[in-house]
Amino acid sequence: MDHRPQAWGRPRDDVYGPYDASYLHTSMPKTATQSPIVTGTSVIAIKFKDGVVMAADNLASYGSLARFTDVKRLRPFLSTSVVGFGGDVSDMQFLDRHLTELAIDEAYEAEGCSAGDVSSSPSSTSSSDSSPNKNGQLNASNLHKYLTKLMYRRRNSFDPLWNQILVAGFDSASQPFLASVDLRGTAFTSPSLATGYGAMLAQPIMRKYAATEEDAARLTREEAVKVVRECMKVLFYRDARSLDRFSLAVVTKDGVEISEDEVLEEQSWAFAERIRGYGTQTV
Amino acid sequence: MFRNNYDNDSVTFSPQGRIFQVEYAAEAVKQGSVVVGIASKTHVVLVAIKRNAEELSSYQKKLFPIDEHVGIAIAGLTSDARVLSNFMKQQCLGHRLTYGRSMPVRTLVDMIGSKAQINTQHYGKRPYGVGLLVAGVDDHGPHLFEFQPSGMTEEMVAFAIGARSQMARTYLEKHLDKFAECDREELIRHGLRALKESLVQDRELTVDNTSVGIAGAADKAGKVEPFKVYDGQEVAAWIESVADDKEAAPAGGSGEGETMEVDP
Amino acid sequence: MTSIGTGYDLANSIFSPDGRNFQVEYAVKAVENGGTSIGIRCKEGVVLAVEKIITSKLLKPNANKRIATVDRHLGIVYSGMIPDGRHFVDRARDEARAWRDTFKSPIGTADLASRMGGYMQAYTLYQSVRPFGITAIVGGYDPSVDLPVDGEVGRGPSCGAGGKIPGKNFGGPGLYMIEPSGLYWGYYGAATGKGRQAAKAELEKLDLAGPGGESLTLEQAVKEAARIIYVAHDDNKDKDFELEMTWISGPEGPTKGLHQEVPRALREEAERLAKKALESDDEEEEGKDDKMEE
Amino acid sequence: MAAMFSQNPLMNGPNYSVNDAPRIGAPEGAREHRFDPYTDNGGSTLAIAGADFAIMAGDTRLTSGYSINSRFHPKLFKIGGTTADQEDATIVLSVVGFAADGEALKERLDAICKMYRYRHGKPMSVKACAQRLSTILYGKRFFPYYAYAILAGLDEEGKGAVYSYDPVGSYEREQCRAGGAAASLIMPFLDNQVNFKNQYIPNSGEGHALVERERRPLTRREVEVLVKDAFDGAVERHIEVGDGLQMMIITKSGIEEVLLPLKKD
Repeated sequence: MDHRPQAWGRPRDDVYGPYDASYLHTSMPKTATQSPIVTGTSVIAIKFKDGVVMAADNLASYGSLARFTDVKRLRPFLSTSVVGFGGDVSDMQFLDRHLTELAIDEAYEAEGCSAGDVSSSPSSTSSSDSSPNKNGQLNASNLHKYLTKLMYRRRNSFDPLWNQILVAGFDSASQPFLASVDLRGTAFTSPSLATGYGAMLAQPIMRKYAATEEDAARLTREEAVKVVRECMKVLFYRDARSLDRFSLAVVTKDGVEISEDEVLEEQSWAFAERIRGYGTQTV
Repeated sequence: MFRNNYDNDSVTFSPQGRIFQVEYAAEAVKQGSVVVGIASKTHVVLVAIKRNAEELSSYQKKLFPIDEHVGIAIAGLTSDARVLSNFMKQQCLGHRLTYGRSMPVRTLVDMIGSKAQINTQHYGKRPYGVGLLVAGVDDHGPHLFEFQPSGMTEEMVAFAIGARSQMARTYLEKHLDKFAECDREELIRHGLRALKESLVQDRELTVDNTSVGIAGAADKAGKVEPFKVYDGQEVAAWIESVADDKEAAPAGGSGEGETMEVDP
Repeated sequence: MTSIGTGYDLANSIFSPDGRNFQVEYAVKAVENGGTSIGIRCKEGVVLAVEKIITSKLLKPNANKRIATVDRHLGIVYSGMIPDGRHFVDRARDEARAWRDTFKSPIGTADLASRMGGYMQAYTLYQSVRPFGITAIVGGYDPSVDLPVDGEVGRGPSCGAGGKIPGKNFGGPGLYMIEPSGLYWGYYGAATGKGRQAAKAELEKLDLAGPGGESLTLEQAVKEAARIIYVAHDDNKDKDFELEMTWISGPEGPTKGLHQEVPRALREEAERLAKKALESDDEEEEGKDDKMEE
Repeated sequence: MAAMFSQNPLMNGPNYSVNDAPRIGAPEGAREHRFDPYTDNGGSTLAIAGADFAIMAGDTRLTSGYSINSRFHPKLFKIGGTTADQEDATIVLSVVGFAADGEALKERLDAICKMYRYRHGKPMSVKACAQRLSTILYGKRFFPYYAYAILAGLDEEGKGAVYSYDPVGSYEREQCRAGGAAASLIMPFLDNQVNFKNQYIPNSGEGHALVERERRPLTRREVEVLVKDAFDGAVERHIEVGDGLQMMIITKSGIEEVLLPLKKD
């Protein structure tokens, strides 16, 4: 997948020849998203032995303008899963609201299904149940399936939601789950995943640590977080539409922890001095 | 022509706040042959008596699989049951396609409940003339629900509907405490014994007139026993195991009650 | 029922010469046959409770819930024809969702009561439908603080949304009861169903509108609710029943603004106290003020 | 302008399976599209019918452009079992092309097979399933599923059956078929090895007098080796093929699944 959301829905240059962007500037009445407007860049995620780590920076760009710098692109679902959004921010907000409603509907069903004998334990205030699947609610794998259908239906009606989405959590066998779906409804899973620029810059790094499911199952949480932080730094160095403030989510069986004010520490721009056109030129 | 002025349609309350058309529909359920359902901690079973219109005709089906984890037993108008059955099948299939999981049984039952309720509130519609026992397994384990023409749906430990089902219910109430711990085979035997209670004098359970359906909740390996209906020779051994066992009731000495009951 | 048989009660949405709509009145009769439901509104939140008559021993204990959640912060309990109640709840959930779709925030208790009152009323207008055979009690707690708009991505401006009058309270608990006619009022304590008379008498003793409501804590309200259901059941002693209770507190309270089932331990404690209060009541028989002691 | 930012070299592509000339010179209205609903996710599939078995195979790489999205994304699906885990299924479908369409196609066919079982109380035959699949594809003739499907099973006589399709539902029963990105690499190999094309007995004559080598049905073992060789060759020559080889062997005793590694480069 191309790193620029603007290129996602277009015919591939290598197949169809260069795309004539002047088609985008007609004065036709618009009925659907024909191009993303405010966009978020990469989302990256990697599995480890007890769950999944996901990260995305807090930037929403308007073309090349760093427009909004406090945008949270990782969203929890039912306190058992995390959804990360790349691409158009308004479509992300639509999906976020949609998922809120889905979670409410899910809670209706759970309340009807709560078997009488094990009625809500005393002092239980939030629904952070210990096992994410035994409560019969939608797990990450169910949610991903649902989002896939939603995205595919929208592409079928030529009204796509201009996003690439990562879903992290657990599957019905209580194993860590990580999968992706994009604006065409293409869905896939892998021990590590990245959208946008991350697919080119972060994915090779993450694959060094988790090339296979077995490798991922040996990673500790600390190692996984470290890899993800390292990738975020590389992305900030090389992706012009990125920010050094980001959100980091860790999903485990105990629930979802999202910290939305992470900062990239120990940046070193020494490498930039040797590259012409990168930063201030002294020559 | 009518019993009173208030039973012409399902949108008229009687002065006592009753809706006679719905109550009459519930009578249609009692016209159907008896079906019994029981749930344990691990399994849920449906057993039914099939009728044949005449000696040479085939037997009316009573148990229907809905999805791999759900099945129903019907009593009343079979054609109404088919409408509901098809609806449930579609819903289960759709849910599986959308979420990649089996539909929670209560959700499914609530859907037909809502569907049936509409028919009791609008002129020109009639209530469904069928009662169902819905048996299924989901993440919460095995479930048994009763569905009535009024749209009422309730989760039961065990239940029986259909003609002369009161006798079966009496049997079930008497053995209520044992069901939770029953294994698969014991549960089926309890079902068949309850069924026998409701038989007309000098009728017997035979391989021709008995159906058994069973589903099992996920075992330790996460494997679910899909709902399956057993007919004909497949049920022979079970019928045999409850044949004339008035004394040979399972451990717990439940046999003594049997002689107390008198068919009215 | 002097007018029975005059023919004006045989169809819906028909007025009799003296201006009554008999079918609606008969629907109320259906409500009066159902198990008792009550709602108590106190300063800290709302408690809903219902008496579920056990119609068969074969029912799975505690499995068939009667109090339903709408959105996350609202609860509905009803007496009368249960399938009608389910339909009513389904509609309420649709309304809550539609509200979110439009306003990107949760529906208020009063707004839901208004919309559902309208829905109920619509079923008295046409010959082709019958009124609902239920009376519903809607309880909720509207947030007193500004909530983020649904789908909001950032923190937004650091100053408040404005438009608020200093010193005035916003949000808080709400309790409404909607009748088959579509009529609804806000209540401090509401009761409907078979034991409503006894329940109302008990609710009035709590003086919820006066200082009683100010001093009643949510936990006390739960205990009172349990006791009132037990008192209301007293006339119907031959039948067993199950008590189901839910509560909604403010964001600082035990449910964090959500509608939830009362925790089992508290419910059992409340039931124990209720039974005790009932027993001592029977002994004395004088009918003294029987406020419960902690 | 877009080409300026493109990182892909401007050439006609490294023989992608969905290869189409740039639509320059098409009528004005035909170029109005802005959102291209299709993409090619690469990969290759292969099916061979034997005397009493059929083998379906596919690689497990999923690509978009030069990126590898996933190293394990199955292209083979069991169809029409009683349950969701397809334990008692007897038919295998493979799809290659646009993965989302392939997935949708598979789910639709499976739902239809399951409804058939529910209505008729018996599983669908391969022949019926094959015809139905064609109807599904043709039903979307004007917004096609961009998927090259192959269906495999055993026919009424117990012989291996392979049906291959184009994206709009044209289909035929064949002895063997390769589909997807490396179809053009694998198919000639199959012609030679499965159908014994261009195999002559040396020195048996001149020109048309050359005697063809005797054609005989291959054994299951031979076919398995053949499939592995075919994919090893394809991986070597095509960037969109690799990572893993998934094989399903359909016999009268059920469907056996084999996973083998392929080069990951």
